[in-house]
Amino acid sequence: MFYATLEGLRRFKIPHKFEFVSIITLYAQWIREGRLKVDPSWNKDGLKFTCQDPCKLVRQGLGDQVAEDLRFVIKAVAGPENFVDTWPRLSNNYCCGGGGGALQAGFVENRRKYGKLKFDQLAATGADVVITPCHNCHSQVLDICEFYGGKWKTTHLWNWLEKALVLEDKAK
Amino acid sequence: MSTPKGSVLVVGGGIAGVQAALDLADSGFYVHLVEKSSAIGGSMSQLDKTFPTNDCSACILSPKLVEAGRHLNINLLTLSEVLDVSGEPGNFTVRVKQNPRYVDPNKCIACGTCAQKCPKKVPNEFDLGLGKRKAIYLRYPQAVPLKYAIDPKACIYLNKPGRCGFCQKVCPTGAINFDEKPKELSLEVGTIILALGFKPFDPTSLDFTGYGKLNNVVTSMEFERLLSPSGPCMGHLERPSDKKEPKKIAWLQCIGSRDINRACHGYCSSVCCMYAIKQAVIAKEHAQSGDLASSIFYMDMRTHGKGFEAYYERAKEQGIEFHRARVHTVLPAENDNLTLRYTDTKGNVHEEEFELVVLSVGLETDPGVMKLCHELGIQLDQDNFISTTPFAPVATNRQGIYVCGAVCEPKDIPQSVMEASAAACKAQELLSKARWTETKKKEFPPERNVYAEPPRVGVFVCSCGINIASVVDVKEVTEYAKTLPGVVFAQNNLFTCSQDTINQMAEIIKRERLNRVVVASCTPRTHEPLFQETLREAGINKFLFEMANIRDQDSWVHQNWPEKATEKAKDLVRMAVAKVLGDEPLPYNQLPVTKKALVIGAGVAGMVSALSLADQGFPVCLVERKDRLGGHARKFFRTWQGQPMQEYLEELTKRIEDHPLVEIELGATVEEVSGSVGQFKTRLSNGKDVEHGVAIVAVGAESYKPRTGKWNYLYGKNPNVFTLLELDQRFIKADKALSGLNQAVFIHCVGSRVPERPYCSRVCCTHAIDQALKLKELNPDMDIFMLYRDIRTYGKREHLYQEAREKGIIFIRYDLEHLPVASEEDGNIVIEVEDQIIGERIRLHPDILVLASGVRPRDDVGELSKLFKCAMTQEGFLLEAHMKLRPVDFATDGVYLAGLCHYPKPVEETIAQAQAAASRAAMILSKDAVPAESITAQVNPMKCTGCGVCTRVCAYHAVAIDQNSGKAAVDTGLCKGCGACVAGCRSDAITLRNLGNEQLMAEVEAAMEG
Amino acid sequence: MEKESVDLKTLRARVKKQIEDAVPDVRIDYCLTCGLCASGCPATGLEDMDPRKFLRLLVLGQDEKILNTNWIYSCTMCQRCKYACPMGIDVGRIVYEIRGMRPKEKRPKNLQRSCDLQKKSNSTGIPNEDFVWVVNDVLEEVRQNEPQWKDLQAPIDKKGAKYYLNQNAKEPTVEPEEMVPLWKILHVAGIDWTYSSKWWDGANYCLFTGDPEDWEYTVRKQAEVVDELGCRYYINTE
Amino acid sequence: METGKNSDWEPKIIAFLCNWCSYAGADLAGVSRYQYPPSIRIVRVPCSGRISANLILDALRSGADGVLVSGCHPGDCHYISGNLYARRRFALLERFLEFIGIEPGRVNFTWISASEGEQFAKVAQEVTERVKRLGPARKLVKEIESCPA
Amino acid sequence: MPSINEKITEEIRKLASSLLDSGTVAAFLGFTKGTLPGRMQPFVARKPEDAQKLHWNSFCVVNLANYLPALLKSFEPPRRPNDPPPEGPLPKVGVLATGCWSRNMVVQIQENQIDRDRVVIVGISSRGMVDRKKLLEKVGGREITSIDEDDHSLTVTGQGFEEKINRWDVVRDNCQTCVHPDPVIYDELIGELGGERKIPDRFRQVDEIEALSIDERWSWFQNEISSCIRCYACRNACPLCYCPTCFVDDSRPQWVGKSIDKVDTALFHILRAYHCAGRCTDCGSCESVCPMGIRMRLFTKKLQKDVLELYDFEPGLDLETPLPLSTYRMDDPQDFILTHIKKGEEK
Repeated sequence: MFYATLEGLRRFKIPHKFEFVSIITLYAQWIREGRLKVDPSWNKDGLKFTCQDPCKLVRQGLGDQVAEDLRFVIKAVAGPENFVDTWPRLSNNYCCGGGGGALQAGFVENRRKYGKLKFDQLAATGADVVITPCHNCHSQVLDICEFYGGKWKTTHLWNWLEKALVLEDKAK
Repeated sequence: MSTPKGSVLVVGGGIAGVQAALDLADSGFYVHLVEKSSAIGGSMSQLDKTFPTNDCSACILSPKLVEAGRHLNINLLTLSEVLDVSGEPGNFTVRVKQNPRYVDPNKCIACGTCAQKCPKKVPNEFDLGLGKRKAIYLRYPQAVPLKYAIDPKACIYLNKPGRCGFCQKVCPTGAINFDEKPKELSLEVGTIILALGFKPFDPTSLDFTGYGKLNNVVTSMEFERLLSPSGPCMGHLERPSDKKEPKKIAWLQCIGSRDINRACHGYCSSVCCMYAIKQAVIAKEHAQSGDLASSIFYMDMRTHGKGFEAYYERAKEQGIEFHRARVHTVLPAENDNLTLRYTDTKGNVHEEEFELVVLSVGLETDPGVMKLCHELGIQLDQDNFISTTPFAPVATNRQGIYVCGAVCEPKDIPQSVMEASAAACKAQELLSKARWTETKKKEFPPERNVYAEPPRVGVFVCSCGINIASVVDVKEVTEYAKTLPGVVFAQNNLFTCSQDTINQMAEIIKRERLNRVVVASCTPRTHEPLFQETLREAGINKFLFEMANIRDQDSWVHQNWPEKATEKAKDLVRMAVAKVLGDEPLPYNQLPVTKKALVIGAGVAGMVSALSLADQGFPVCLVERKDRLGGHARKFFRTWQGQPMQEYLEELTKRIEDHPLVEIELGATVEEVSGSVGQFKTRLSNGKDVEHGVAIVAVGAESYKPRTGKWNYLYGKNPNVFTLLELDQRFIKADKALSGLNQAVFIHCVGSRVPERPYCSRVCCTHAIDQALKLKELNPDMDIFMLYRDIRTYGKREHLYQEAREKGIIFIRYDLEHLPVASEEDGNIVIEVEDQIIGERIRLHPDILVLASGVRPRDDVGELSKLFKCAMTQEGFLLEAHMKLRPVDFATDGVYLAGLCHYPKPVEETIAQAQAAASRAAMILSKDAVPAESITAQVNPMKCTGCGVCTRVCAYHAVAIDQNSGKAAVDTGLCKGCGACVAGCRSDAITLRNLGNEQLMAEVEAAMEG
Repeated sequence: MEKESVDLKTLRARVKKQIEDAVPDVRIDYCLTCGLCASGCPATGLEDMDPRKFLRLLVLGQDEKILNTNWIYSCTMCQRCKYACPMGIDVGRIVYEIRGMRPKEKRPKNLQRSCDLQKKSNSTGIPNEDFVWVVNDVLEEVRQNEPQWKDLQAPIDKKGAKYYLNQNAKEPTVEPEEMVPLWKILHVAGIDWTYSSKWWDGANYCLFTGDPEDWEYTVRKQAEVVDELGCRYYINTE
Repeated sequence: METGKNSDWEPKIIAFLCNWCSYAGADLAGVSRYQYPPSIRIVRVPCSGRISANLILDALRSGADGVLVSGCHPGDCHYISGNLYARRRFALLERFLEFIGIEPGRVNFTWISASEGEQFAKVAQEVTERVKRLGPARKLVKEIESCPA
Repeated sequence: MPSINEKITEEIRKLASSLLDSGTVAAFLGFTKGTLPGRMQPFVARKPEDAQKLHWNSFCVVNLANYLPALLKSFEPPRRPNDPPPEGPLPKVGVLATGCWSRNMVVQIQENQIDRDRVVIVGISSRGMVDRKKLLEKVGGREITSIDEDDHSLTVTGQGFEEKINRWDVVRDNCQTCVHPDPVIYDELIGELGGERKIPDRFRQVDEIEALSIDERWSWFQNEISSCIRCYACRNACPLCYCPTCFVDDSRPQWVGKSIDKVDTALFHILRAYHCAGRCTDCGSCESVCPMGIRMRLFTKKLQKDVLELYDFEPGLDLETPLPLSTYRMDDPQDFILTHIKKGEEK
């Protein structure tokens, strides 16, 4: 969890030389810089995408900027017209209900009740794919999708990024 | 201080600035009124209605603005800003930058042709961007000055010279001047009053509100514009997304207030609860379909002002729903609707869909204002409002610079107006030696006696450029006018109001020996004073004048019917001529002034008023029914900001006692009052007669003591139960026993906000919390519980509430259905109360129980109000002339009120109101005579039956039945010329001068002759 | 019928005091009981609790109820309440502190176990050598089966790499092929990166048990590894 | 704008407007260029409280096809309560005139504030249309009734 | 056994005589028999012996309140308008008062027309006065030479006929629909109080007219006043009409022409009725004295109905409640105000 390390370093004043970054920030940066070339044309059928804003990454971590980066990457990968945003969003997004150890703690019924808001919110977007950039979110969104009968596919971002990669070297 | 200057700078042209300017200009000072926009009026001009009277904001504000705009002693500097101030109190030099208007105000006739032709549309900031305006624009339709201005940022010509310039081409008076440059002025003034106003909080940063993202989430200020008939949807309530009338609206309170997390505003904005209720009520009235549902989501409902609680109760009766719950996030729903999810006090979650959400945004200080204060060395507080102290509520840290209105704390209009007058009062105290030294006075030649002359009417028909002439055949109208009986002269002018035509008119009046004048042009509401002045300059009584409104009410509204508009113009001229023939010269009534004030009540309010007037050089008789000075304040420990009350009181008392101009009558009451403004005669109970020009009523109030009934709570039975003031006594005496207490309980709203006393006493929440904090100071380990209904620590007092919570004082809410219950166990107090949130009853064992009981009016106020012919509210407080704009005046001229007899209020507001009363009183006392209404009622005793209808319908008590004759008699000093008596009289015995039945009939009949 | 009243002859809000001592800016007392938190919280109503009621119980010294409610495991400490709370009260942090007050044996077993495993190496408990083996095995497979990716890298313990990448333990244990897309992306972007053979797990369940020393220990270990490798950036993949 | 059978006939309507609200509202209609039929003849009075039954009847007697009386909204009166007394006078008069057979719509009452320019134009329009539907006034008009045509 | 009216007559005489004798009052205002049968005249007894001329029966249709101000005035010493009022108490006057007359006196007191301290009001609960027109109709318009009455019937005699008529059948409309027959203020009481009456359809006659169409109402109104000869008997009989210059007589301004032009006549009746709004007690004097039989009571009755409906007010019931046109409430009904003109509002 992004926040565990970020806040851990901060709260316990752990000395370190590195800079702690999110892969989402880097994806966006690399695409902007042209290091990664992506082409959404694979998405001819117009698969609709939405995403979950992981609390630990967004609200508690890097704030709206990383969430905007996430959207930027998804739009670049799947085509801007194929992204459907949720409401609430960014730093104000709901927690999926899988965080805070809820997936490990048991209390499955409570966890699913908790996730109902998230389910309704995601279902309302009508998206075919929900991008979950966090493993906890991924597991919880997968679970509530199945439990409440959702139709979407819950995935990480990298699968789609890989799909859209333009491999110049490969062409040569 | 050397001889002070006799002029004052007022910065800010909102209601506070305008009020301060008018007070000063009317009491002998020359005022420079600096306003940064193109018109005065401020935020109030943007409002639709005002609470709690639902008065139309524009209707009540406009007359004041017009008065300020026309005042000989107010120099209106619009589009201007203060650069810096040097010098000292009494002698300041102020540099002012005046930005170009690009329209010559002396030439502009506000015909609007320029704006019609201007091709550039930009968002109208007056409508908060909801509507559009042109690059050349009037800030709003009733703007003062009613002169167009060019927005240099939007204007095509100014940005690309050579392009556009249409306005210049079409302006009929050649008023456009693109070459105008900014000017820098240097003003010499004695004092400065800052009335810099506020800015509504911008909720864009609060993402969870959805503002800026969801179309149908608007701020309350935007909603005012949506409601306003002059707003972007002309008063038809429409929501932004689809221009449909919303059927369900929610208000979210405390957006940008009482929020130290996201908005960084720890204070309460004080006005939002009331304006939200008002908007909900008005929206319901607006709703065409009649089935608008309104809900208000709040934390504490703060209806702490006069008439507010009753307004709140009425709103509940009208079906407005109040939810004590805050919503986390505004969620989008189908059809651009919005879903609100909220949790009730019991923890149940509800979801409800609304068609419009209004964010009740708070008030904050504009960054530009902060910058100016920084430049001027004016100290701001932690909330960026200008710092003041309770005992000097309108003084800034810089001597000679005063402040009023929302720039020192969020506050409502009456409070701002009160402070404006208070600031004017302080300015007068400082500059009293320089009164009338810089003012201008208009001189007129003696008037010709026209009584014996046959009527000689002159008619001036205005073309108003093409405003009238393009629709109405003005030549034909002029020729027609010549044929009317009594008319000996008629002329058509291009612009009748232009200076050369005015001069010419005066010459014509003399040359043609005219004794009646009719001008057919625009509206008398703006132009009658100008032409009347011309008559006076030509030696004719100004009341021998009528106007025919052939522009605003003819050519402008019948553009497609030129022939019929011409016919109508003839009718209007004929009507005006018929009317003017009946006009007689009226006296310019004056009432001589006895330059002495009577102040009744020597509490803080009375003493402050008396002292201020005495300091300005006016003798004062201060009457107190008790045998010592001080009143209610004797019982107070400290202000909520911690200043000891008794020290202040001692100093104030001493100053009063030592003042040579104050005569004190202790142990005396008012027995009999006669006379009217300028010349009252009052008999005191000690037999003394006082002759005075004005009176200030400051008789205070009492605290409610719950001796019996359900609010008793062992009061008077258990020795450890106190009222707030009784606890204050123990603080004053530094009672050591208090430090040893383990537990204290305060019960709020004891006997307040119930049908028997349906008002909030405004001060008790703050007072109780301050006491709780004092107890915590004495013993930090003491457990303190505050049992409350709504905490009403309005304005900056909210910090005190926060501090109390921070210090661990526990607040438990109760409601009228679940009152706390007190009992005694072995002589010890036990309180049971339900905590609504955890849903359990809490048992408390206080060592002391403090009852925050309210303020109640004195029983004998009714007698006094009758003596001065003043009104009272149902609760028994004294009723001011107008709840919004005349908060210290009574309807009876020359009588003012201050302090608790008006309504419960803390000492800083009492002092401000007392100073305001002194300012208003000085407006009279500073003159040898005060002007009175000329158009007054007149009784024909031959026809009068003495039946008394006229006396009963007169709101000003200006008509009375004469004891001797048994007939009605008018006190022209009191009469305002409304004519209610005339319409009420069955016998035609009472008439209004120049507005009698015969004259109106002549006008009506003339209308039908065509 | 009538429930017994809560008697507050003396108010001893010990748990509240304890939290305030640990977290000076926790602001429990600031609560206006406005209910904004409860309105926005997905856990409202679970275990007959909501954030506002939770705070209120703390304030009124109802410590038993606070210490015993399992609601603290339904609250995900997501801090959405704090985000909009007018007083900025951090219920998530309070819940964290209270989780820590539970004796370990009374905590949810799996949660505590994840943390305990994490303290050893990673939250699933697979040996570090297995991780290294899985990475190399998957890499080899890709290189062989997909000729265009024959140069794909998955360096481990590469000193001086610019980027250090952590790895959630789920993939190497359950779905190793899910690691590949990221390798490919990094490859295409031309990134100089490395895994570590120890403390490589990106998850950290010790954040959730409420014991700061466990959390600190695991983060410290991670930091040491990255600094040892001399990487300029530590990339977290989630 | 002009429809119906009496399209060429323009009625004359006397409008008694209070100076502070309704007259200002009529001015605002002009400032905002709201168009309305040229049938209204405005008589400016200080307050709607100045208007008696006698004056309204006199307007009808003099041949007005309609009468409009407008003041400030209740609570807004410049003279505190003039419009409130007026409201009672008008209520009784209105009912009484209808009782003796004067068509509803001949005599009209409204409240218009200084900011209701559009509302004024609408009222003027509506009252004109009402009166047009009724046709020229005859019932209390002195000339027409006394000189049989 | 003497009838109720005979007993009342006896008591009136006794009381008047004693009041005059003791000097309590200088005059006593009551009725005496007129020259024609069924005609009663107001009569002022000034000496104790005059009291024997006082009489009470079912034909006392004229409202005595109307005579009271002038009678009181006659005892005041002459003075110029602005002279102070005379020192010391002025002579008092005794007066009979049924329900409606007493209510008129209340209005007169409220309107400063009589001084309560100077009148000794002798209250009599009204049993209803007889409408001469109804009576004449009963006998087919034949000339009546004498009328005898007992408590419930009238025996009417004329040339060649004698008819016994049920009294209530010929009682005036206003009395039949009166709900307050008892005097509301009095100093002495004669006879017994009858108590408030419940009349379910007291405004029936008004309701019937309201049910007509606009044109029918106009025809009714025109027809009703068509016979008016502008004699002003109605006005003169009305205790509420005390203006020194009545609007019909005024020339500055001239509200109403003096001819018997239809419009002027209409305006006279409209304004006369309107001036009584909120003041009229439905005493019926106007109608009783009209030589042309115009039912102008219907006009005032309509206003009475509206005042009750809109302002919950009936004139003269107490001295405190202000008259409806000299007071207001913030929430007075205002359905007649064109507020937001709605489309399709007109049929």
